[in-house]
Amino acid sequence: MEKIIEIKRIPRIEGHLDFDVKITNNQVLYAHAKAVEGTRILEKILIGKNYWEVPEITSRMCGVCHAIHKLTAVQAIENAFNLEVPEDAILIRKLIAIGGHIQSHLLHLHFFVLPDCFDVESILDLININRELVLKVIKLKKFSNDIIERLGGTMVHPIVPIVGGLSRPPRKSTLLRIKENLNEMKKLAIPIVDAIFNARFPKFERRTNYIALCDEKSIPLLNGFIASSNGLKFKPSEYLKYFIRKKESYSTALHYLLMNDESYMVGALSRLNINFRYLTDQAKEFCKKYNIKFPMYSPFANNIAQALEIIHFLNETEEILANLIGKKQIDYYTNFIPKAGDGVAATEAPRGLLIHHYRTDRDGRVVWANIITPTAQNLKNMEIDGINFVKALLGKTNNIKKEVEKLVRSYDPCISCAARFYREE
Amino acid sequence: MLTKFLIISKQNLIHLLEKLSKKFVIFGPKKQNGNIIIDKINDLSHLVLEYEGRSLIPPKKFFLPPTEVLFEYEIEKDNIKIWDKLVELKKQKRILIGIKPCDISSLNILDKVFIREFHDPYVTTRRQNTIIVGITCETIVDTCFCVFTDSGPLVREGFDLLLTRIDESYLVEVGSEKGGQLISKFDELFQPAPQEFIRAREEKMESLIEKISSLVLPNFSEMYDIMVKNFHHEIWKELSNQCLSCGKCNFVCPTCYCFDVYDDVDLLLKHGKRIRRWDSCHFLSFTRVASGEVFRKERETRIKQRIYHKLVYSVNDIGVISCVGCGRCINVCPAGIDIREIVRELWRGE
Amino acid sequence: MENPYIPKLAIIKDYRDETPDTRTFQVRFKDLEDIKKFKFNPGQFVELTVFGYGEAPFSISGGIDKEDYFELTIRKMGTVTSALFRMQRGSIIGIRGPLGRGWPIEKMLGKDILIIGGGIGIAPLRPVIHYIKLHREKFGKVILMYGARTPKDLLYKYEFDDWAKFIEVHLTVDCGDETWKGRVGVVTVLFDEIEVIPEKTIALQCGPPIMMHFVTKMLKKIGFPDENIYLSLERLMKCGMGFCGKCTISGTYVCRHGPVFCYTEVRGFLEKIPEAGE
Amino acid sequence: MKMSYERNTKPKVGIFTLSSCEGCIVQILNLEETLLEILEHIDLVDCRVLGVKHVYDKLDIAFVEGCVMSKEEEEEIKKIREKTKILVALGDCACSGGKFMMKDFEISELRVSLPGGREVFRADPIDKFVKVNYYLRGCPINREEFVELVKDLLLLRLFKESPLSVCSECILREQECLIDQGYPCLGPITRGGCNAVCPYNNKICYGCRGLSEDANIDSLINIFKRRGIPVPPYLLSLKKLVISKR
Ligand SMILES: Cc1cc2nc3c(=O)[nH]c(=O)nc-3n(C[C@H](O)[C@H](O)[C@H](O)COP(=O)(O)OP(=O)(O)OC[C@H]3O[C@@H](n4cnc5c(N)ncnc54)[C@H](O)[C@@H]3O)c2cc1C
Ligand code: SF4
Ligand code: SF4
Ligand code: SF4
Repeated sequence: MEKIIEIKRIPRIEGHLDFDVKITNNQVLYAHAKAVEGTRILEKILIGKNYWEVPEITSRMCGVCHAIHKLTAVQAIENAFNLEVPEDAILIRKLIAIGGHIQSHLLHLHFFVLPDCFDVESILDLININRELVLKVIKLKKFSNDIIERLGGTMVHPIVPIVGGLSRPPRKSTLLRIKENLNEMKKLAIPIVDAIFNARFPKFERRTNYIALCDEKSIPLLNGFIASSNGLKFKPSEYLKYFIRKKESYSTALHYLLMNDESYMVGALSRLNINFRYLTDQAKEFCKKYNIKFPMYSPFANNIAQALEIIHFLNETEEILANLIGKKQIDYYTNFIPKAGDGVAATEAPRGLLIHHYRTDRDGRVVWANIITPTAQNLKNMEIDGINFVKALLGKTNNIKKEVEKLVRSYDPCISCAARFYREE
Repeated sequence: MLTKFLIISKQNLIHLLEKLSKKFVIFGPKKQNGNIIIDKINDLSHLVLEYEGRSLIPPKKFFLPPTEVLFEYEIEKDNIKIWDKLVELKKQKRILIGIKPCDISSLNILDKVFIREFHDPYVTTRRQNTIIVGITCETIVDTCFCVFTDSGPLVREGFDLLLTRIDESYLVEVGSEKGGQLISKFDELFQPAPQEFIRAREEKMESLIEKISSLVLPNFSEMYDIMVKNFHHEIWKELSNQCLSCGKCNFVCPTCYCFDVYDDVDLLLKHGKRIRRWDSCHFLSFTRVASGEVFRKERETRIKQRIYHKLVYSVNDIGVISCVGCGRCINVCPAGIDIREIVRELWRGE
Repeated sequence: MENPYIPKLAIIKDYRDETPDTRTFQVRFKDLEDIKKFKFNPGQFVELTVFGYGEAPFSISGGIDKEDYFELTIRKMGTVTSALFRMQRGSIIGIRGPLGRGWPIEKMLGKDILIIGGGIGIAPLRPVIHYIKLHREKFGKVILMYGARTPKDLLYKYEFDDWAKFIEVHLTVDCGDETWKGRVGVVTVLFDEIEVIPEKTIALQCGPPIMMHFVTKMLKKIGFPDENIYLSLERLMKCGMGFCGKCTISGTYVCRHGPVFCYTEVRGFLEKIPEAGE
Repeated sequence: MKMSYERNTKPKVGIFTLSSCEGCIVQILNLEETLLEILEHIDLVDCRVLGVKHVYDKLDIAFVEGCVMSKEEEEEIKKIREKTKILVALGDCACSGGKFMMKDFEISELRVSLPGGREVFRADPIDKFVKVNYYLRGCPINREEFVELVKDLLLLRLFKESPLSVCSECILREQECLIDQGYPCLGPITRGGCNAVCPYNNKICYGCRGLSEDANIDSLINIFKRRGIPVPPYLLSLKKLVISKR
């Protein structure tokens, strides 16, 4: 008996993804994660563009993780120009990134995943079941978006981060206002995160390579070296030596593997599997309370990791704000002259490791560009998990589709990002 | 009323404002980024009384705000309840300090527009509730030409008090009863003005007039016939190639007052507001009617609308030209369109 | 002092359909005081508010002979008018006015009158006809020339018979149908049916710009002195009081100085206005 | 007395995404409480991002984000058009194919080898294939403007795009002009409605909302030249595009 389970346009993820699993005689032959969106040839469009246009355009890769795309592009160009950016500017950028992470995690966990746990179609149905929780989520999401808007100028595709620093510094009153709301938000976050810990996820484990940024003192978002759970450790600029790209005929996204053809996972789970000990105390309390220990090996644990990060990043916001508010003046910009160069930046997007790489000519125009998004890196791992997960499910459920959807969703894939890339050989 | 002159030291002026701030909300010039803007002064140390040229947006914004709710209403099943926003306006008492003579002249012009057959009660109420403390210029910027529009560097009316810096003090001209009353309770802060102070002001004005007069221009009030004659002059076509139809010149002009009116309402169709907001005769939508027709489709006709309004239509309508020579439109126009150049060219052609 | 921006509440007393997209509304103020105060001259207009939708100007098309209400004839065009068409009898609207300057009744006394209307432009002329009916002896010969696109688009058909009792009525349509037995063609074709002594006749016209353009030309051709020609202009209008600047033509406010103008006044406009035969 | 100010019944609404970053939908989600309020007045029957998929044959309003990049998407937008009374293009992708944001006025039907075996790259605005009733411009759309549009649709008012230019909005916020400081700001020729956020944040207007009515591109190019500001290449290709459309 042969059958192909085809899932079309998986709902409640970012972008358009189909997922096929082929089963023959109770054997799972393959699983294909098929990005079906139009490929936007950003790397081609970027060629010839002025350096300052690059962050504007690359930010448009994704409407959810726009902030980190913009920041990564800015940093890559800065690296190409060998620029030192003022410390304060970096702190404010980090706050913008944190705002992006929290809103993205909430969107994923509460808008996309939680409906599964309550067996409903969407968050709109959740409103009828637990209105209070939904309102809390909305409030916290609004707060995280506010951080982006107040510091970044706009909520989606923030405009303030530019090559050299920021286009304008925040007013002190802005920082104070964010701080003012922070305490309430920390309280609000507790039941929000509890809801995820209390949710039931399928039981499924498979150990893989976990890759994330690491700086041996924090859970870095914007800077660090790249580390894997299997002991790899390298500078972002060496990425081409470690990652290989695979074109799959069924997908408009590129799929990535490690040099030894192994798949790997990036994202919140990888971040915590590698950097668990730098989690803030408040976040660690949750692990104690729910008796959870990292590293974890279930793709579904990515949801737990995201939830913990919400707490962690709120705590970090508090620290950074205190630091900034104490300053007399905010140093926000360094002057520079564009030049020919080659710059790589690796950051942590909400969904994991993100790499931007640009080469510029003398006038600061782009001559070559390459971008690797987290979802593109995860697709292969997702396929292998798919095979194993379906194997484990065979005979145990008659709604395999729904369970596979859950698996795909737990990766928090972002096809808008992944289906964007193309490079001329 | 007899003209009355006093002097007040810089320090005492701040004292005075401090005291007045208990009863009045104080608005005045302050720095924002590179610009001088007129804004609420919460901290008197931010007040910049001596500034070059004039503020970016003119003080008309305090009488005819960029957007203003005229009234609000509640739609009920078989009734409509209306709240007139005028009621709140009547309670506000304000002092507008640091207004330049050209801008004071512009307020006089706006009065002629808004107080006639019909009274615009919003503008008039704000005028009544606002005390104008003007200040004469120290220096000019290269776009100033008030001398040619008879609106500076000194004004005769339209202010309650008019300051002129003389060394470390201000010569204060009391321009109205309201102005006199305002300071009558603070006699101890003032001294009578010695004659040489008044002379010093005259000298200052003369040197300003001399500077501005170096521009070769006609008096704008005498341009009426020339303008009428040159309605089809080729200069308008040239200008229409340059103008971007961006509308900035209208928004910064202290005598441009056109506005649009619309209703805003909530989703339930319960609570609504009637709002007016500044509009610009450079926009196509300015004259677009329901059928889609636009009465001034050609850019040329829209440029003419603005310039002719200043120099011709205004004379027909209120008896005076409505350009006060502040030069704002010249400063902000990205295309560098300069009303002085236009006037000069047409005038020279005569 | 009253705030002239605030509309007075009024009720849609009744309405009747004139054509598929045009309706005549009878409007009565809610407050008795307002009813008493409201006196208008033919040719004046009001600003009508549909709460939540906005305000728009409309000529008063009837009610000169009525104690407690007046009429507006309105074509469905956009936001305000469509909202108005969705309203039922008894609904509340807002009215400001009467505003503007109407037809020159003083000057018309004792004279012959030529009334020329095109399409919905007949609306502001109807009160003149009603006025003449009430004071027939004060006028000489009165002629109405009225044109519309099709017979269906003729407004006030039900009153034509009555009008014909005290004035000459000439009708035409741009394009007829099987029921139509009258003239076909634009309004100017009717000039060959009428006899006027231009020097002692006052011509009043309102209609689309293109019509007024040709009618003015024709009037001048047959010898009408400029000061005997009157027209009602239409421009985008907001405040209706000469502040907002939207309706100005060459600096003249259509709302405050008009909407009715003597041809001598508009002739001198620097801006071209097709309505005036320029 | 009868109800005069009556709201009609809840319209059936769908929110669709073609190829895009989904930032416009995220903007809608970012309305937070206001969105909940809107949802009480509409019947949302289709929205993949939110996981809503009800059975329906007709829609009253379809919001479509994204541009058309493939034959399938072309079919999809045609199908949506057939089903809906009102079609709203959300964002620069849907309004212009993303041209104004990507500053790609010349790329169309480019031959390249793409993943998934495709060979031609294209990005088209949806009005190339179907009639669009309303446009919400910008990248991303402006939240307030979206609410205004929804309100106008629900209350049967005509939605009007902002008449202002970005430049005039900028001066209303009393900003120092960036062109005066030597930067190639597109504010003077760009349609307003964004409240000049970019110049307000000290960054030039990139023109994502498309051209303002009667935009004078030639003059802006001359202004840049006269002031010694390097003319951005995209301004020249934009000019070509406008001329070719005439
Ligand atoms: C003095 C005068 C008398 C008029 N008399 C009549 C009449 O008797 N019957 C009739 O059907 N129409 C008349 N009109 C035209 C009528 O005002 C417009 O059809 C109406 O404003 C359309 O409004 P709307 O909201 O439905 O259309 P929209 O296009 O949605 O209009 C939006 C706004 O634009 C303004 N506007 C649009 N078109 C016009 C216009 N042509 N004139 C003035 N303002 C406009 C209105 O203020 C309105 O609020 C008259 C206009 C004027 C100036
Ligand atoms: S036209 Fe120009 S110079 Fe004259 S008052 Fe207006 S802004 Fe000032
Ligand atoms: S500011 Fe200059 S470019 Fe802009 S509308 Fe006015 S005249 Fe035209
Ligand atoms: S910065 Fe840009 S938008 Fe602002 S005034 Fe200058 S040109 Fe206009």
